[in-house]
Amino acid sequence: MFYREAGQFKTSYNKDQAVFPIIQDRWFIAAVIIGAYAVVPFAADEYWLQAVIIPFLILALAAIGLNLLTGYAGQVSLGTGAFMAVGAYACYKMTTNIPDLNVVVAFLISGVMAAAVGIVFGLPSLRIKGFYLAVATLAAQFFILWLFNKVGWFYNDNPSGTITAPPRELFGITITGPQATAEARYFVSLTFLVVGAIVAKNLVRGRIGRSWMAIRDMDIAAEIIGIRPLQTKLMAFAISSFYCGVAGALYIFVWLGSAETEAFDLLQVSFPILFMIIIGGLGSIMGSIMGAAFITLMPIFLTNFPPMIGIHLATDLQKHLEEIIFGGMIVAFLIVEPHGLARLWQIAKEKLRLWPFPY
Amino acid sequence: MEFLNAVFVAPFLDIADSPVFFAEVVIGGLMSGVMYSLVALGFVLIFKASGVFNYAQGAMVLFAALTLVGAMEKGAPLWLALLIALGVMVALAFAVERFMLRKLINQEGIILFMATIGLNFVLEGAGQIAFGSDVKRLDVGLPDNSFEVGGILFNTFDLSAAFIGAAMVTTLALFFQFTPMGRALRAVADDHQAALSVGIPLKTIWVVVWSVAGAVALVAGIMWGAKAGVQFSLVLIALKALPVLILGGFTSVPGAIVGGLIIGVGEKVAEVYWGPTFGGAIEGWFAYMLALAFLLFRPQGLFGEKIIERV
Amino acid sequence: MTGTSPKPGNLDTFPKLLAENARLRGDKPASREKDYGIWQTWTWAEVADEIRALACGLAALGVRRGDKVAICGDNRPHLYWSITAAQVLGAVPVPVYQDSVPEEMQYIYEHAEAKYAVVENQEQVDKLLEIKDRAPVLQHIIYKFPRGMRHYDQPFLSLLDDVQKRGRAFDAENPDFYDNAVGESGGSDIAIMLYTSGTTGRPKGVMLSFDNLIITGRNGAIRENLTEDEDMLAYLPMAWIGDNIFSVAQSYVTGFCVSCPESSDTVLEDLREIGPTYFFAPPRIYESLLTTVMIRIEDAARIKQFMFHYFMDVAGRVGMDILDGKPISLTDRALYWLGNILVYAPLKNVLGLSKVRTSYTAGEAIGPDIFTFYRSMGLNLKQMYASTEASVFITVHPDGEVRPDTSGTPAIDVEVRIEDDGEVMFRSPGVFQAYYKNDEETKATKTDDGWVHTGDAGYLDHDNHLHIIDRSKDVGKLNDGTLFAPKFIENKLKFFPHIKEAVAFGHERDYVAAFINIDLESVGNWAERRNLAYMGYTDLAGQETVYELILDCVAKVNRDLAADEKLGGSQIHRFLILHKELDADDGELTRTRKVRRKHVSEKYAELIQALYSDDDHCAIEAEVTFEDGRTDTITADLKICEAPLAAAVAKAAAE
Amino acid sequence: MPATRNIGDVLLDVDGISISFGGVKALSDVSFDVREHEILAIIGPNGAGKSSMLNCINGFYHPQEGTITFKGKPRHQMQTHEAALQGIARTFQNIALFKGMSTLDNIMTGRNLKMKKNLFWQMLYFGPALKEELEHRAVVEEIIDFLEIEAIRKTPVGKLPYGLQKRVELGRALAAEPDLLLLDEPMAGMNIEEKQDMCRFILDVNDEFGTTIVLIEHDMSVVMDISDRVVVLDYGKKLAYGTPDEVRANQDVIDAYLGVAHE
Repeated sequence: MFYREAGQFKTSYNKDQAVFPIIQDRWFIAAVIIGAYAVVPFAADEYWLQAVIIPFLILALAAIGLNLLTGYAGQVSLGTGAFMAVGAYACYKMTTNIPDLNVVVAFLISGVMAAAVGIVFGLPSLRIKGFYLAVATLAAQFFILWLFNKVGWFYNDNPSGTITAPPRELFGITITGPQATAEARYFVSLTFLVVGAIVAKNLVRGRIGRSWMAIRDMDIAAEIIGIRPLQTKLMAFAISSFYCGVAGALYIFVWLGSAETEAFDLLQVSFPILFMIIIGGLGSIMGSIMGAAFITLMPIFLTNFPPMIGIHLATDLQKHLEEIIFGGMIVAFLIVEPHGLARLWQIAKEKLRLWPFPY
Repeated sequence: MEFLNAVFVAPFLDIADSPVFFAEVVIGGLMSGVMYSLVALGFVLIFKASGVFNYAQGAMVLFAALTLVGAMEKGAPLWLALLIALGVMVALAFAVERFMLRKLINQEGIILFMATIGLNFVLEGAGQIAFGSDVKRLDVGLPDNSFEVGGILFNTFDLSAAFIGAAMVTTLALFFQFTPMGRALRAVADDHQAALSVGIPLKTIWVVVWSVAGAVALVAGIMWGAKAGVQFSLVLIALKALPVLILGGFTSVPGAIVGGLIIGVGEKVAEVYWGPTFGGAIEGWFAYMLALAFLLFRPQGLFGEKIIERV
Repeated sequence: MTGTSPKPGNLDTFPKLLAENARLRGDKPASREKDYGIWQTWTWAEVADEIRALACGLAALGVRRGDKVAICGDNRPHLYWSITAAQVLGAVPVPVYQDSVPEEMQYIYEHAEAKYAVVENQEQVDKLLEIKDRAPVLQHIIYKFPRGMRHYDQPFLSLLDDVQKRGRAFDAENPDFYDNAVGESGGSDIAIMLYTSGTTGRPKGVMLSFDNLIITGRNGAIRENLTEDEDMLAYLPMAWIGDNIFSVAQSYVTGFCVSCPESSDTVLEDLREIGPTYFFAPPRIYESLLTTVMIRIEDAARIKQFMFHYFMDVAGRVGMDILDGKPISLTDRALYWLGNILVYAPLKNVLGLSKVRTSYTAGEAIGPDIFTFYRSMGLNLKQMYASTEASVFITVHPDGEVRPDTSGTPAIDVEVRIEDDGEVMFRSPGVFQAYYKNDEETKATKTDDGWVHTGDAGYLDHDNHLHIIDRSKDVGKLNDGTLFAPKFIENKLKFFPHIKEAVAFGHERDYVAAFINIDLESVGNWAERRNLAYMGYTDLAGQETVYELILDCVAKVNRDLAADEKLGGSQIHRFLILHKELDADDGELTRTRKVRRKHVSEKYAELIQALYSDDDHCAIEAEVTFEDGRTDTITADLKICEAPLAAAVAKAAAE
Repeated sequence: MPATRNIGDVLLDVDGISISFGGVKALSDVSFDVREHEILAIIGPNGAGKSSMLNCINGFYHPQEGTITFKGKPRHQMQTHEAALQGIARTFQNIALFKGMSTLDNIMTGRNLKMKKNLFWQMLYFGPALKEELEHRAVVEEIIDFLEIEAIRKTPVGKLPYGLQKRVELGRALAAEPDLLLLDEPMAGMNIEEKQDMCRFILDVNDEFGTTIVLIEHDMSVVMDISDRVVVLDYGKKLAYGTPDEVRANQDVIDAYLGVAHE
């Protein structure tokens, strides 16, 4: 309905393969990004930023990472939490031992550390596939968290066993630790997400992304046309883990402030992120973000909705009801649209483009 | 040096020192291995017949056990409680087929997997709402005392559990081998069309296999519940069963059993002899590492056949 | 580049205009073509360079002043450039319809004495090779696309790119040649020769001068305020005068860019992409677009259908007035504004017509419903009256005075008068020079003082708007003396989407009778919605229910005719639905899809006889030609249907 | 038509190849050679070892006996992806396209080997990486044009009809600009018209790009018209080897194969 595509023709391949070839889409995305920077931090209060928006942004970054691995390269991983933990602990070690290190650089190096660990745990992917691999990645999840829990060196041997983000500044503004304002932390997470999403999109629409998808869709054919399976899969593990690592560092440094290994638990982190990419849409960067929004907002909605309509339940009952509804909605959603929010978005867009016609 | 000694030398010296203790550890491992096998068996049945990687198997164990305890708390005798729990599991199988599988037919494996995680949430929530979330004791009247044979300590509860597990497996094997439904189930694992030609509708097969998996879950729930109490953490034994699966293969019933035993023993032995060196609690990941290492050498699993890839 | 450009004011040929465009707007796009997935674009400077190379290459091949160069293929920039390249050399380009069969081509090549041919691809080369022995004057064939031609080793075949390469070498050796050649031609020289398909007899070669095309093109551009920023999609045959005015003359005069579609199958999609601002389409294209709109809307959800029809009603009520700038109520204006957001604008967008500032239709009468449909949703659609002999423009709707029942007022510099017998005559700067090698026809068509017989009957009304009734030679009389205008009746029939083609008979007969072709897409869709099974056209056309459907249309036409005081007596008494679609390949239609009345009445004499008898059916055997060239004979028993008449009511009302 | 082309030196030499799977001999002592620019057909009934032969040639299977010499270099143990590096491309009997990707992306993937720009530039999708991407897109568009699949450029291949999928797969193989093109039953499951189209494309590829082609077919009639030489396999053994006319006249072939075909 809002699309006016007549006259938007492409005179070069560069324009033809743009991420948003339609000008109305570009306007829309530009408006969203400008709104995210200029409106949200002033419209949202501390609670919303801290409890909803910042975790959403950080988890979305991790979801993009997992989607690169699972959605694009077809390697199912249940070890997201562990790779995030690697990033978080690496960042903690770096910032506490090298206080002068720029914290953004520390975030990035944390990602690199996670990538290295990702490569190690990606090695089995050459020989095992599908759910066997998924279960194998659980080894990473349990082993790494156990390691961080048991070996005092990782948490500087402090008696509580927790890691706490030290305050660090960027451009003179504190962005980590308890002194940092929610707005500052919001801007940091938002920027990481925006840059991360753009870079991820660039990767998946080029040579690397195509080799990932080739391996995902038909690994033998991919190999026969000259794609090296090990290299390609390890690249996917490395880049995916990099995203997770950075997200993990942000998770502690700009969101939680301090945490133990439980913060990266399978049920608390790895599964929800997997949900995000499935609900959002496998093989879609935009879908990862939409999925993250859905999964973060849904429990909050479920918690707040009954009181809103005047129903007050016992906390325990409320919690279990939420579980049932959440689980039920997941199943219902998968039945309605197994290809996720990204596909729904695409269908809606297609409808608007063809409006008022049905096809 | 000290570390290397603790890893590569000391444990073996300890084993040699006290073979009786080692045997006890192994037997203890075998016992929990039987439990793992039971849960893994549920996985295998469902995966074989419907291609669904059923993450909710753990929740089914909890749900079955909760139903049983709930019924007994309401004063039902054991046999009635068992019947009720079984009935609930069959009803659940019908519901899963009707509201989930039927609507997700022809979807990719990962989607079905996700759906079972959703189911997992529903079962957890529903079970705890219906029966409360505090730890419950489950007493099914199995004897729980010890006796000694050749210096090795045995526990009657563990033995009964092993016996029940073995009986369960034998029954299933007979069922698969000698009933038309069993044969249909085996056929469906290979080829859905072939299953249809046997004359049993896919829907029925799914209901049956989920019911059987429910029954297996009930047995597993009783065993674990009687030993450690019925509580939320039962769900987590699903995670224990996963390495058994990769070791034994997703579609192999013997694989699930042997895999379970290997994991059970390996885990116990490692915890007892190597645990202290690593700071303990290595049970959480050791099984996975063991399975992973195993897979690297035999990607098709314990009982899988070597895959010849064709193009 | 193009060297010294001719002085402004002396821009009387296309090569000179080309140089001027390259100088004024060298960096602006001049030609586009969808190829390899994107719109390949050439600027005016690049086009000038390409044409220069091509012209020099042609010269090197031996093309001389006065030679005829045939040009044949789909709309391709290179073929347009070869028109100008030939003009540079003083040679006369002769565009040929690309779907002509070899026999038709042979006649044109022989008659025009075309020594050279620039063609698109293997398909066209094959046709020329087939006729080459019979048209010995043809010396050299240049083709654009080498696909499939690797093993063609005839010495008289050249690849267009090679010709250009040769031209560049030639240009380097003779740097003055090009500019001298351009300077040698003037406005009065023959610019192009177009063969009119002609509803009767052999095609005639209409010779038009540079002045004809350039002045007419410029006058048209002035009237519509065309600028260099227009976008135009060139998709109609290059051998048709309209394309030469819209896509060539007006582009050269104003400097706008002309885009060529990827292939004839993708025109609608390419139209959507380009989104032209200046558009021409014959009525049948507007018709078929509307038909698809209606069919697609019927598949939409209820609510959307309701919304669509509601707002189309609003548009029908006030849309025309808004476009003509008349005052309307505030509510209606608000409703129209809402309708524009919900229906009109998206609809135009999907059709690719969002950006259109001016669109024309001509060639046939357009149904008033169709015409108002487009105008009411804000598309500035205008009718005009055009002919090859006039270099297109005779009359055209002026802004603010667009009326569906007229063809508009005389275009700039055009004089129109009506002869005593009702024939429309015109005189304009676009009047053709002569028919090639056919003085007799030239004399019969063009008077000594420059007036041209159109052969159409019509009249000018109080507002100086021209109404066209029919071909004047076709206007006949029934035996009782009633005026009979077959085309007028046929058009009224064809305005129904279910009727694709109609042929009416009645001259020197007792009453009017008609042949009808149903529209397979529209009636097929109608049948599908009623679960009516059918196998192909013939089967569908014979179905009883289809006859009822058509009978309804005929009855409506009769009611309509009854309201006309002159033609009220010529209502359709009997009709039949033909067993096959009239087809250009069978000689029943011209290449521009006009009915060849004489041929049809000879071919189906027995059917006509049956229409004027008491029989209620008639058997016919007919030969059909399939797409692959095979022919087959089919037998059909056609039902003849009586139509209800809406008699004297009209007369009473009129009096 | 094939006769007019100049056949060059031996490009691929297959000498005494044997391979068996779990005791079942798929190929035993098969030898033949392929010369530059020729079209060689391997025919035989189902299970004759045709696909195994192709799998050996492109390094997916490793023959237990015999040697394969490509471009004058005898081949030792090699990884599957190395065959592509050496200039061998292939299509598959059961279409092996990347189902989730568009036609364009599938063919672009065929050019992956020729793309070199590193991760850094890929992340930015800018500078050298963009330039490279656009250059290869232009080449791919030529292939799309050549195979007349413009209309399905951006359609996910999973949604295409069978015949078009085969064409896209050929496009993906061509994108690698191979010296040797292996086609595994390119015309299987097609109707007459599609078969004719495919024949035309195969001949055009051979003709315009000079690509050497080895193709497998069980439908003998199609193959005889377009190939220069034919190898007939039966139960893993070479039954006949020569020009189509020679093969047609071969008594063994008539007995073993044509006899069957004409039943």
